[in-house]
Amino acid sequence: MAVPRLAFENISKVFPGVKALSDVSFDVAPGEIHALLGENGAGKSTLLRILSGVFRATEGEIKIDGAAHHFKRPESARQAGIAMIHQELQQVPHLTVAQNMFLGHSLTRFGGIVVNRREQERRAAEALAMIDPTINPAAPISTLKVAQRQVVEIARALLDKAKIIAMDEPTSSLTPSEFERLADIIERLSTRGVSIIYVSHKMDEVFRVCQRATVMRDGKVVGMVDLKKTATAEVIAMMVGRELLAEEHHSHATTTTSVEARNLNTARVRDISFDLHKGEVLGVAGLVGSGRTELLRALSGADKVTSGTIKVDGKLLTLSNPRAAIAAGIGLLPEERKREGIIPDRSVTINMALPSMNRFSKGGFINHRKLKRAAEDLLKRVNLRPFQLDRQIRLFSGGNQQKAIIARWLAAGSRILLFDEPTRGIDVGAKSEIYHLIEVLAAEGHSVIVVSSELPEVMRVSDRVLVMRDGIIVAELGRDELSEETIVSHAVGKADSRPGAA
Amino acid sequence: QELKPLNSDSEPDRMDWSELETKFGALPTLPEAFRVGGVSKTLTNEYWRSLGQGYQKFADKVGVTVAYQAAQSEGDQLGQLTIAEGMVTQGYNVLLVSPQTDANLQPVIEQAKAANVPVVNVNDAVIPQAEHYVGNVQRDNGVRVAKWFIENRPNGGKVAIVEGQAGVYAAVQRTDGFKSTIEDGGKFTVVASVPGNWDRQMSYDAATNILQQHPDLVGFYCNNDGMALGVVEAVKAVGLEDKVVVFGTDGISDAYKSIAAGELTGTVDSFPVLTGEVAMEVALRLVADQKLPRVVATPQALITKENINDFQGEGVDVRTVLMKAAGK
Amino acid sequence: MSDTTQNAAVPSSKLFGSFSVRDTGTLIGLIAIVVLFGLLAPDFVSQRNLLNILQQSSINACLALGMTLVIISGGIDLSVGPTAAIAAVITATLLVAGIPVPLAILAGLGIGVICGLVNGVLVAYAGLQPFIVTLGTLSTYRAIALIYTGGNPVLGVPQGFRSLFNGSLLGIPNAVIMVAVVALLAWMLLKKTPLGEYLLAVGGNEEAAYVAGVPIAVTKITAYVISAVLAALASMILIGRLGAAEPILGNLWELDAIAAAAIGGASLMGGKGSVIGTILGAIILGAMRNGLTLMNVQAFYQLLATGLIILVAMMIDRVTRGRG
Amino acid sequence: MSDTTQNAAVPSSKLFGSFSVRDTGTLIGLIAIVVLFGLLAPDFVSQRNLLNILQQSSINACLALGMTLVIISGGIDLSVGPTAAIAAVITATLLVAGIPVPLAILAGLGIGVICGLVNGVLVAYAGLQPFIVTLGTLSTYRAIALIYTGGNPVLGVPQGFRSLFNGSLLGIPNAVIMVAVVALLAWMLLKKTPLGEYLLAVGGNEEAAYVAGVPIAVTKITAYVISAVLAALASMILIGRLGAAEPILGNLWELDAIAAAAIGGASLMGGKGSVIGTILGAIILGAMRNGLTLMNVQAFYQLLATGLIILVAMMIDRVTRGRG
Ligand SMILES: Nc1ncnc2c1ncn2[C@@H]1O[C@H](COP(=O)(O)OP(=O)(O)OP(=O)(O)O)[C@@H](O)[C@H]1O
Ligand SMILES: Nc1ncnc2c1ncn2[C@@H]1O[C@H](COP(=O)(O)OP(=O)(O)OP(=O)(O)O)[C@@H](O)[C@H]1O
Ligand SMILES: [Mg+2]
Ligand SMILES: [Mg+2]
Repeated sequence: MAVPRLAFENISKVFPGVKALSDVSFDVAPGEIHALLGENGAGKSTLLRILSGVFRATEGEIKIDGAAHHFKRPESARQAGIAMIHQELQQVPHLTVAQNMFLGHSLTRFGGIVVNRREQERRAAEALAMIDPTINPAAPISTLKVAQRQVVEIARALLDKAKIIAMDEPTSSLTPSEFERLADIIERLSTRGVSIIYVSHKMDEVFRVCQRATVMRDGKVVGMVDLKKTATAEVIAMMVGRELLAEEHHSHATTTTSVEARNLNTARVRDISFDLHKGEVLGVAGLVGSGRTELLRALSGADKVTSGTIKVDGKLLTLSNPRAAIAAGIGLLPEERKREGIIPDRSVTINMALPSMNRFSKGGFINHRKLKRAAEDLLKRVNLRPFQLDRQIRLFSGGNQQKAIIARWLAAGSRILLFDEPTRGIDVGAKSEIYHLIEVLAAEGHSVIVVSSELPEVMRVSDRVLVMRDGIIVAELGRDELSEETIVSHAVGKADSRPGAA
Repeated sequence: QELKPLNSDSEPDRMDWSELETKFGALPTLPEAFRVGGVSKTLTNEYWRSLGQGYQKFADKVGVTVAYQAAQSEGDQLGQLTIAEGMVTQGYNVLLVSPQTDANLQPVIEQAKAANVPVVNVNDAVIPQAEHYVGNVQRDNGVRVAKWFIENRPNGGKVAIVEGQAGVYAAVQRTDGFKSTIEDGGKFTVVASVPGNWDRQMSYDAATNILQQHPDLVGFYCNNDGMALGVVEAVKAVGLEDKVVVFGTDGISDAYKSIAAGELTGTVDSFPVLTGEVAMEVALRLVADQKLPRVVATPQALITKENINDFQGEGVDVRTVLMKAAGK
Repeated sequence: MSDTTQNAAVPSSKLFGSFSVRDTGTLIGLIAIVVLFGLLAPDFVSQRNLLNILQQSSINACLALGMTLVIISGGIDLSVGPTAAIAAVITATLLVAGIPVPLAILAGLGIGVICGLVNGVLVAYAGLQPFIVTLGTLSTYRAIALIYTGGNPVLGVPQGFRSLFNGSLLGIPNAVIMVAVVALLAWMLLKKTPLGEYLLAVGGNEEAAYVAGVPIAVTKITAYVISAVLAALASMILIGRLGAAEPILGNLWELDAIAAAAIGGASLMGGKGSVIGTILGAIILGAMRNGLTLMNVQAFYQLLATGLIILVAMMIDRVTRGRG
Repeated sequence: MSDTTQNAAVPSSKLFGSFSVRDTGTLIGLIAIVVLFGLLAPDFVSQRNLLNILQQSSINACLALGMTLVIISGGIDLSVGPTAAIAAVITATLLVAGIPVPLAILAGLGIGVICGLVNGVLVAYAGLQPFIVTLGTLSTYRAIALIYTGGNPVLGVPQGFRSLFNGSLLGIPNAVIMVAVVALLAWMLLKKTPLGEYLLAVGGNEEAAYVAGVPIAVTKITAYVISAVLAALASMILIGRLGAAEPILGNLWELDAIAAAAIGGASLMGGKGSVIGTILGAIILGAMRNGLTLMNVQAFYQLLATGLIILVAMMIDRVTRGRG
């Protein structure tokens, strides 16, 4: 084989108390689209962050076109032709989209003194147009939705004309149509000789765009496969170290109504009415920006409801804040984990117990023993890894942070669970665990609403699906009516929408 | 002609307050609708409030209006400048200013000169360009206390100083006056001279530390009364009130009470009310175009338990007492 | 990348297991200062002087504990000095008027509650920035204290009150004992109660705390109220010591309190802070002042030393903790 | 909560298109104050007095501009006053020694650069908290100024220098013109240059900035250096006015500067701040002082009014901006 574009040679990375990577070696050819797979916490992001100069490797080196590099700063990696899409959004709230995209290497006029905003915005618009032409490059990034912000991150990586692009879960917030556009771009880049490392927990995407895959487990490379010649199940087995059983959907829905929403309006959703039954899993599908998140936020008390009523178990609720909703047995797993989900410097245990401190206290004091027992129990149930209950949550991989937040609502004894993109950034193994968990929770009598941009996921878990468009519910589909085509056609407004019942 | 930078303690062109009437006669009649502006350092210290009372007292006597304003806190240099500039702008006829620092009211002197408004610098920071100064001799505060020690503690011993804000003229002069006088005879040693920042709590803590290190100390000199009262408490707390004397400066009413109660040994009163009256008189004479010396020295006296009744109580008129003391 | 790579202390649930790496850093800073002054001023390490240092640090420590809670919640309280002043002059007036000591103390602490409530409500409900709110109340409260007293100190605080706050028990000054008790309570609050977790959560990530149902407003308000009540308590220790309450009392207390909390590891970005660290921080500052006085360092050089020692203490601490 | 739901103004690339909703809030606050005082004190709105207000606000505005940049970068600079003091006494000494005016000015600004560098390096490289670093240098720099001068003012600043900083051009005080120029430069820096973006980025999301290749340390250091240089410039305006330089000059300047920046919309959490807002904030504070003096309000009530006006200004602003 010719000189690889990129070679990792015996990379190890030790964090205080954790060996995140040991002896990782593999290489990527020019123009290759190489998948990097592994469970949550396997070390994928750590490896890519070493590649992009954010971390320094404890041992080993990176070779680009045969030349060894030790990047000390992100800037040096960038200059060596590496662009990276980070797993977590790396954006500055008070700058515009274009300013964020060009941050650190602005286009300037007058000898580098003045930022050429117009040129930046023009080029940003060009890059954005490839995926989502509706994003205004002059808008402050804080006014964008998560999905749009992720598009911005992708577009930023495309600006640089890099020879290696590392994509760490670039589509975690995106819908399939946006993924399709990204896939086209990736293929075009590949034909131009750009090498791409693609990290994703969405197996269909991986098989759709990638040629080879390196599979990691616990910081080590466990194998390299040719995806054109390997079955999905086989790859997954390599990742998780066991066979995953394809589970059937089981419905536990009863006819007892637990949530009754009538004519809800908020700043962003209109005239929402639906019933949720005990033991039911209600899916909510729709395009990005269709108002799904806002629906959940309204139900969880996080957003103000301007009119309409919510009844839980027949009782009328006034949800002035999340606290009231929590007291009524409603728990929200928020969409943007880092911003709305975790208290970064506190332990997983505390993050789990935060809404239910009262349950773990006696006489005004926290009963740490009881708390520890509950944490052991619940965090085991969600299969937290590493299983270190006193560790700060920010040190866990994204997927494991998500599990801790799910455990939070189990700890709070919530009966109505609102999951906004529950498996975003979660590995296949954990994903099937979460699906299983959702089913178990439903069987136990919880009512669950699952918002997801992944149609297979919606179809896998839901007993019934609501489709939203532009802030209103445009369709309600029973389990027997579910197919990707139907959902998508309602979501984009091609189907004969607005059936009488909603 | 350029004025020499003023040193209020040593300026030769000076007179004593008691000679005002004898040298310049009775107060001349004043123009109509006449406004006097007083700019104080701060009203958070009784000394400066008393000074204002003095202004008011004299003004009431002769029937002129005074506005007495102060910066919002001690150390608010620009705030005070704003106030003084405002008074020039508003057309006050004469200003009595007690600057925060030696320099912060300098522009007022210039503006006032341009507007033909006389400015009297009243105690304790000294504007170098000031044409008129009314106040006591800061150094003398320290000197008087030192003399008390020399007279009353013939065996000498260890003494300590609690200083005001670092770098402030009055603090420097008072400390220096005390230190140089007391060390002159060679019997006394100043074992500590520490910053008290005009602050009771800080002085209390400093005194505690000093006493613990030098339990055989014979006395403290403090740059103002507030600090001295803090030191008194520190002395009491370690039970040394019979051995260690404490002196303050300013003569605020609490100091009098404390002296009467036998706690504070003494204070150098600089008679703020009287100083205010004198300053007002000087200002008015200036408006009436009298040519006064550059410095008019105001009285001060060491108040102790022995003489406190001469200065305080029913029917005591401090003015008369001091006039008598000045030999008039 | 400041924080993300830094070694975080693993919280432990054992009592005083919470003496973290960070606190050790502060302790080493304190030891360094004690050793230095011990060498330079022999009296410094006498038992009597060490008690002195504790007593002199007690007021700042008391304030700094409240400040730590506020800082942890993501705020700051610049108004502690004036709050203390109002509480002091009112308590003293009541005492002088012959009101029984316990009632007067309650009234003083009640003033603290009110001042703290005002700060807290403006921060939590009006959504104003803590720095600017308490900068505003810094002036307002001071003005109230001055207007109330006409600028005069209130003298003649009765002996009963004074001996309560200024006496000693088995040779240990009451003030030190009180502050130790307050510190223990603050430590328990932070480590053992839901409110402690709420404070850390609100300061650590307010939005996430909100979504998780933490009562944001109540938590913040409580922090300001505690800070103000501790300021009131500190003022009582002071008037017990001085025998008089001045309306200008407590000038610049906020800076000392913040310095103690910061030296002790509180992050002004919120979400981080340690009771033990703060106490050590207050003692570091107290020891420094005491040592410089004992050495009879001239005022200008004391100021110089104060500044340098704060910087050096922070650097020692930074180095001991190690960083990526 | 707090910030994310707020309606952010869409910055525009037109010149002064950046007069945001937030700045409008501050402007309304200023207008309210001017109207109020205009009614209460007729002299207040005279042209002469309005110029006076500008001149009196110029020093604080100069400092507050630097402070705004530091605050945007996520820091704070408490040491501006002492920095100004060192620059003032050294410039004055040089002038008195007969050094030509431009050289002396350069030297003074150079002192600013050094002071700022020390702050910046301690924050950016030693990784210490800005509050505590500048609290330490606050004492240290003040001590240096005092020691250098022995506590005495430096008198006799020559007329050439004084008329430069204290003169006026077409009736407008030079100081006002200078600060206007500085404001324009600061505005351009923030809105038009990469450094401006870096400041916002470092303060807004340091990790994102790092990952994007923003030179974090250089950015922070630059902010502190600018702040210190502007403090030095402010001190020159002052000694131009006073004709003398004192080592205790600049006492409490930091609080006024922070207040101006905060009233103008800077967030002490970093990442947010406005040059226009800061200037308006400084004028609000100046107008308030001036108005209260014109009305001959007694000092204690002035203090009360200062506090209340700061709070009310912030609330007016909060309401005008509206919030969820
Ligand atoms: N800054 C850090 N300090 C300490 N440990 C860390 C740090 N960053 C990551 N780790 C640990 O390193 C390991 C690998 O994490 P990494 O984020 O690389 O996983 P990942 O494969 O990207 O997982 P995911 O699919 O969930 O994103 C995990 O155990 C994680 O807890
Ligand atoms: N801060 C905001 N300012 C302006 N418009 C907003 C804002 N937040 C949301 N919107 C708009 O409200 C609508 C609903 O957004 P919502 O987040 O509920 O969609 P979603 O279906 O959950 O999409 P996503 O997949 O991004 O979560 C969209 O049109 C979105 O653009
Ligand atoms: Mg990852
Ligand atoms: Mg959503």
